[in-house]
Amino acid sequence: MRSTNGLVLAAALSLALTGCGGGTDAGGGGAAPLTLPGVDEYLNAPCPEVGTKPATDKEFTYWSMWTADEPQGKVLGKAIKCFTEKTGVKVNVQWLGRKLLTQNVAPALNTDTVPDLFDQDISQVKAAIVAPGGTQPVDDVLDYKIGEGDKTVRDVLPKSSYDIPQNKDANGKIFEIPYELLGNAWWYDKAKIKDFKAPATMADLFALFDKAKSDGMAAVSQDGDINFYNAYFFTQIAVRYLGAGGLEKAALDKSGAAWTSDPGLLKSAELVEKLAKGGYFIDGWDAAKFPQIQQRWADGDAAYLFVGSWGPSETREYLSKQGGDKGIEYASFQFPQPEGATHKVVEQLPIGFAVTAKAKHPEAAKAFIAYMLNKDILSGIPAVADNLTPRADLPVPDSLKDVKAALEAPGVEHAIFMDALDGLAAGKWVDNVFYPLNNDLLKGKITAKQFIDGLAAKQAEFWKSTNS
Amino acid sequence: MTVTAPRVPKPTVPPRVAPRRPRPAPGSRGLSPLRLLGMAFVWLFTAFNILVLYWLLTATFKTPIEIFTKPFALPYQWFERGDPFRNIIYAWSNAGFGRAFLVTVVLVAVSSVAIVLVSAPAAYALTRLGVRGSNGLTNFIAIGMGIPFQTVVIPLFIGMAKLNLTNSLFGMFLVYVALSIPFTVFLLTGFFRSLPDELEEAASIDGASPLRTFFSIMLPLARGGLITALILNAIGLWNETLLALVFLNENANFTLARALFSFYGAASYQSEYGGLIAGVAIVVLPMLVLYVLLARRIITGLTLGAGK
Amino acid sequence: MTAALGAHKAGRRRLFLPFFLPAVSLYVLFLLVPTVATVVLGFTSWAGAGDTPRFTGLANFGELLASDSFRFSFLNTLLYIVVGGVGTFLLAFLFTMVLRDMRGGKTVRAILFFPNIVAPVALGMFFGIVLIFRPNRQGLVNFVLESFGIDAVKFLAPENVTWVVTGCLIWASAGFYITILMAAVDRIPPYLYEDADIAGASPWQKFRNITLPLTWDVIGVAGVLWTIGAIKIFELVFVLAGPGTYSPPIQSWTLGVYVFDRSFGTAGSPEYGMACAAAVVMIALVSVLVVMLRRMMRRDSVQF
Amino acid sequence: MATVTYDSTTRYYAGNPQPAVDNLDLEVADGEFLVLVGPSGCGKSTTLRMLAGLEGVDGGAIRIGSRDVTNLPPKDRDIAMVFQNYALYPHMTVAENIGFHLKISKMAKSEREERIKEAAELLDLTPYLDRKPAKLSGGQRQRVAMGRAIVRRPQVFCMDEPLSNLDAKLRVQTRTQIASLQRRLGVTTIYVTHDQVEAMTMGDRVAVLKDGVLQQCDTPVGLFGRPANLFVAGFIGSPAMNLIPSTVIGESATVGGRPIPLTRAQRAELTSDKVVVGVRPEGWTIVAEGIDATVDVVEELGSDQYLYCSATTPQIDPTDSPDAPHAITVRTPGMSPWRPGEKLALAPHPGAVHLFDAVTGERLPD
Repeated sequence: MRSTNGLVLAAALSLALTGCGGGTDAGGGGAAPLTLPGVDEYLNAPCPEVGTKPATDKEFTYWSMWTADEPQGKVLGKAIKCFTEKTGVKVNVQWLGRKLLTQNVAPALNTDTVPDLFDQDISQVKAAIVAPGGTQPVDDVLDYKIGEGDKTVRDVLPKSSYDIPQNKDANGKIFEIPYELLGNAWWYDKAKIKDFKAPATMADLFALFDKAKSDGMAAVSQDGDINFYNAYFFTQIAVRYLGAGGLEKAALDKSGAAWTSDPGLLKSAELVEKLAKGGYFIDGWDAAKFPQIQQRWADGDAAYLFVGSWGPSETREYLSKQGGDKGIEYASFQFPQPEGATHKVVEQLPIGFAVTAKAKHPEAAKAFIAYMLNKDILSGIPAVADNLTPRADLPVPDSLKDVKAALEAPGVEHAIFMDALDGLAAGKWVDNVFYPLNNDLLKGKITAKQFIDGLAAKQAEFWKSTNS
Repeated sequence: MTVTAPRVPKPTVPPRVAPRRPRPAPGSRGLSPLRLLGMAFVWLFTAFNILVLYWLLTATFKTPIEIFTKPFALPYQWFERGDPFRNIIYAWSNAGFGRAFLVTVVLVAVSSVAIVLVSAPAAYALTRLGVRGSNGLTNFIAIGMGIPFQTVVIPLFIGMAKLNLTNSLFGMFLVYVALSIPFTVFLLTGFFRSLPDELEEAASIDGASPLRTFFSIMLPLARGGLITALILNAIGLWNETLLALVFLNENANFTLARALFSFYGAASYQSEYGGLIAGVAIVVLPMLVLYVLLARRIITGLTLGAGK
Repeated sequence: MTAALGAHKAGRRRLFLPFFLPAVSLYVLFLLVPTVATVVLGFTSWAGAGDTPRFTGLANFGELLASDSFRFSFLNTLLYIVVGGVGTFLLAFLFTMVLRDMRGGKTVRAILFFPNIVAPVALGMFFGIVLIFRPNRQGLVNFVLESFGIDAVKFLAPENVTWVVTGCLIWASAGFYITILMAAVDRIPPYLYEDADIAGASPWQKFRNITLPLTWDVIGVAGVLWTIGAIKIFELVFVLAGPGTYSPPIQSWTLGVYVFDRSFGTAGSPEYGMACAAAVVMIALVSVLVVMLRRMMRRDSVQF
Repeated sequence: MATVTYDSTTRYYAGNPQPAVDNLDLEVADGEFLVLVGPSGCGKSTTLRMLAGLEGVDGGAIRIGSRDVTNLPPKDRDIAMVFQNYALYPHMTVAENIGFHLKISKMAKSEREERIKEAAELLDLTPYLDRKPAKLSGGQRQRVAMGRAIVRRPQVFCMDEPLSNLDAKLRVQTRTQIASLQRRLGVTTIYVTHDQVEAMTMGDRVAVLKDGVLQQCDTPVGLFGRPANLFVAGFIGSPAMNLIPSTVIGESATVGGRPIPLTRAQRAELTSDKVVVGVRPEGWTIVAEGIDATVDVVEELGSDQYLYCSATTPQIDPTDSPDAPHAITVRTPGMSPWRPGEKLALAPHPGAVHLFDAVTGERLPD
């Protein structure tokens, strides 16, 4: 579960710089701009109409995962201002930051002072709040109007962003309506990698890496101190063999036998082993202190970097703080389809609003959710916060175009980051079973076979002793 | 037996100058290998500490590149750009350390004073009122020192939340005061125990009421101990992170240590090493100044408490 | 006269409750009652997010025992207490041997004490930056190593980080214990050392025959202080062994990290019941260690 | 055994331009018991500690026998020291304390035990060998400290006020014990004390120090009978010598109207016409006409009686302020019928006059 938190935090914080007017020394005039145009334009634009207005509620409380002066905070601030202006409903907002679920919302659920509305990525909300029964369904919001004529929420959101198992509570009801979407990808600098051709097979991918090595660069930068960054390689490949939700199912197998029964898992592990033992990772990645290693990618020490859609803004900010004059022409590609894998999968992570079960003003809160999806409000997410939204009809920042394209490619299966493994058993499954073995695999300390056998054995042991 | 002539005429010698440094005793001059090794180690260790301090101070004024490529050089890039305090300003305003600083100063000052105000009478009562079972009660309170905060934080949080005292500086204040009591009472019982009986007896013969004796005689006598307790608690609370992390959720209420903890994440995503180190410096330096001014008292106070 | 004094005594006794009650009630209310509550909650399954604690007997403890993360937490905590303690005290002893009659000893002591006034969070961050391994742009320590022609070390690699934390812990704590022990050493009459000088005792013999036996009581107290301090280790590990924002790999966890992770620090579901169970283990561990230490250190008191 | 020689030995302390011990020349014969005495801060302890090797020597040298020990560490000097506070190790038993030095010098256990036994018998400590110092009386502790010195069989004993922590009665007792023990063992001993009675009763010779300068070193009789200067005159003897300033007119000085003649040699030594006439309390005779005095206090000791009188004649006190109250001390036989308020006239006994140069303070030749 840790992972998603980090992703969101990463994305948001990294963007803070661009939103807040960039680095103090905006000398970094590279290929990519260091500040986003259109921030002021967005913030000063007139408020759109509210589609579905609350009938009775005159106020509601919103606890936010953002802080007031980061870009997303500014976008939400504008939404709140406009909502109050158009409906007269007062919004009591608390800007609490990313850890709000376990540090604020969950504890508050023990009392009667609860927020009506809060936000976070679906994995975390599900683990921390939905599991103990803290939310109410928001299916009805799908039919709320968003203030663009008769358009409803259902009309503008792709099903893949909300109608997924990971966004359902115990009764199969949806608990969250997304307004931001994270993706992940292999990043590279177009200016540095000449004659780049997107890899179609895993062999192509390794060829790219080998070429980088022969060019005198390290192939892959990887901040090895972050467990879930290390997990991406295996989960990305494996999920293409098993399909979305396949890994989660394997992990839930009490006997652990699921790991050995599907040959795709071993094949995935073998590919990771090849990556690990091929000497592709940059020296020192296994003694990393985030974000040192991704900075080395930005510095050009390595050719490729696999992280989420926050990668460009974080590294852009780093470069601007270094006072350098060379920016990066961001481009990205997805993992190629491994041999024999049948599922074309792309990973995503929706961030959205949820309503508490004990909410006193759910009606107003739900009206606000729908209003947030209004084009003129939601466009702040790409324009101000340099991030993706689930809506397909909004402009996309240049650096994220490849990711957006991958997410919306026809016929793809959408999986949650890490196939939501990080939320299993309150987060204990990854900590105790997966991360230790996966780290060893990635460091080349164990073979693919040992990894799979280890998972099977450890998992059996784990489920035997775990109560929840 | 001869008599030494007391008046041997001494040759006139130019006025002798006392040596700047008298010779050490011959035994101590023998440098055994162990001693030599020990000395070298002590100086190395000390030098390392000084280096660390130097690094922290200079890095506060450096750009990230300088921090990593020229760790020993004096800062110059920000100075060249005419913005020498850039890191501190960043931490102070952008990362909210300014507000946190104020909050921390007030919270720590008020809490430390309150801790001493509550603990001093208790320590006095336990040591000097001659009530039976005092020793047992002192131990009963001292045991509290052994309870790690982590173990009480959950019920405490739930309880405080029910009273609407979470995410409130007043609630934080209550928690700080209460959880510091065992150590402070333990420390102060040591001080009160070491005071002479005579003054109190004299005061009672003079007809001073017990309450008056406490306020006008015992408290002033124990002033050294009270100040030590004040300072030690101030340092402890200034640096306290875990409770602040759990009890304070609103930026406006953040203490410095709490703000630093949060800022750490943000700073790493934003590659804000300069601001981060400035933040560390903002947390460390006030205590360093306090320490330099009061080192002696802190150290004597500690030893008095520990010696008992 | 005696009557007056007697009345006075009674008057003083009346002072006891008003003086003692405020402190003790805060203490009981905020520390003892929550401790008892923690013990009770340790036997329940409770997420702590609006659900109700459910009594599950020893189930939590069974899970703790079987869980790798808890095993690492427990062993690491023990390691920090024992190895860190031994290291800190050995260092402190070495320093007392040397510092006792060293010129500038007071200044050195003040400098050595300095890390103790630094917030552990700040220490962790500081070491995180100082220990960075990055060819061509090393952290301070590797920079120094390389300038002496020594290969840079991957300090922050998971297999090293526990030892790095131990080292940092010793570095940061030594000053405190040196201060306490030196104060005890300063109370030893100097003529005992002079007599040993005449006997021709080496520094080690002086330490063994004078310093150690005559500071034994203080060492005992310091040992207890160390134990109750080291059992809480949390911030330093959390910040130094991991990225600082999420929990570090379980190999480096301590009981303090475990409790935090299971309650307020997790990005998954909170499990207050498990956290409380781990907290109960912490209390048990500290009690056992302190009792053991006291028994080990027991000896006739020495007056001089 | 060995002699001890101080050869122009000088010692400074940091931050003080005045030497603590100034150019000390002193020779102690083999087997001699030499007492260093003087007011506190006079440098007597420093002198002793330099010999023990606990203090550095900033000038000159110290020799034991023919060995120059100036730069030797204490353990190589073959000395033993008895400290004022005994320096007993509180955690060791009496036997361990006595044997500590032997253990450090790696002496075989059997021999060590033999020596401990021997010393304990000598000092009547055998029943206490297993006790810790805290369970011993002051006198016993003192003897343990002695025992620890004895077992080393050193060439020199250094004793730093070893009796000052004992009560008066025990001190008298132990004083003689130490003196006789020293004679029996024949070990050269340097003994520091501030108590002149100890000095006079124990020492073969006594060295008087003041401000780091040796004033006089002589036998007790010599010190008492021919004090070399005003300081020694006032310091040795209790109650102190009466020191009366006077002016030489012609061939004599005058005290209370009575002429005190000076010899030619004495006059030759004078640096001015001012002299100080010293008369010990027992040196007065009560006469019909002399210094008129009024008895203020009568101190009855039984065997003797001291009269503290006020007189018009000024007195000086060399150990203290130059012009002490005009009091004259007179010894009379015990149980004499003097009462406070009575008047009397005093004259010095002819053979009991000590003459000093008032300017230099030095004794005038006899």
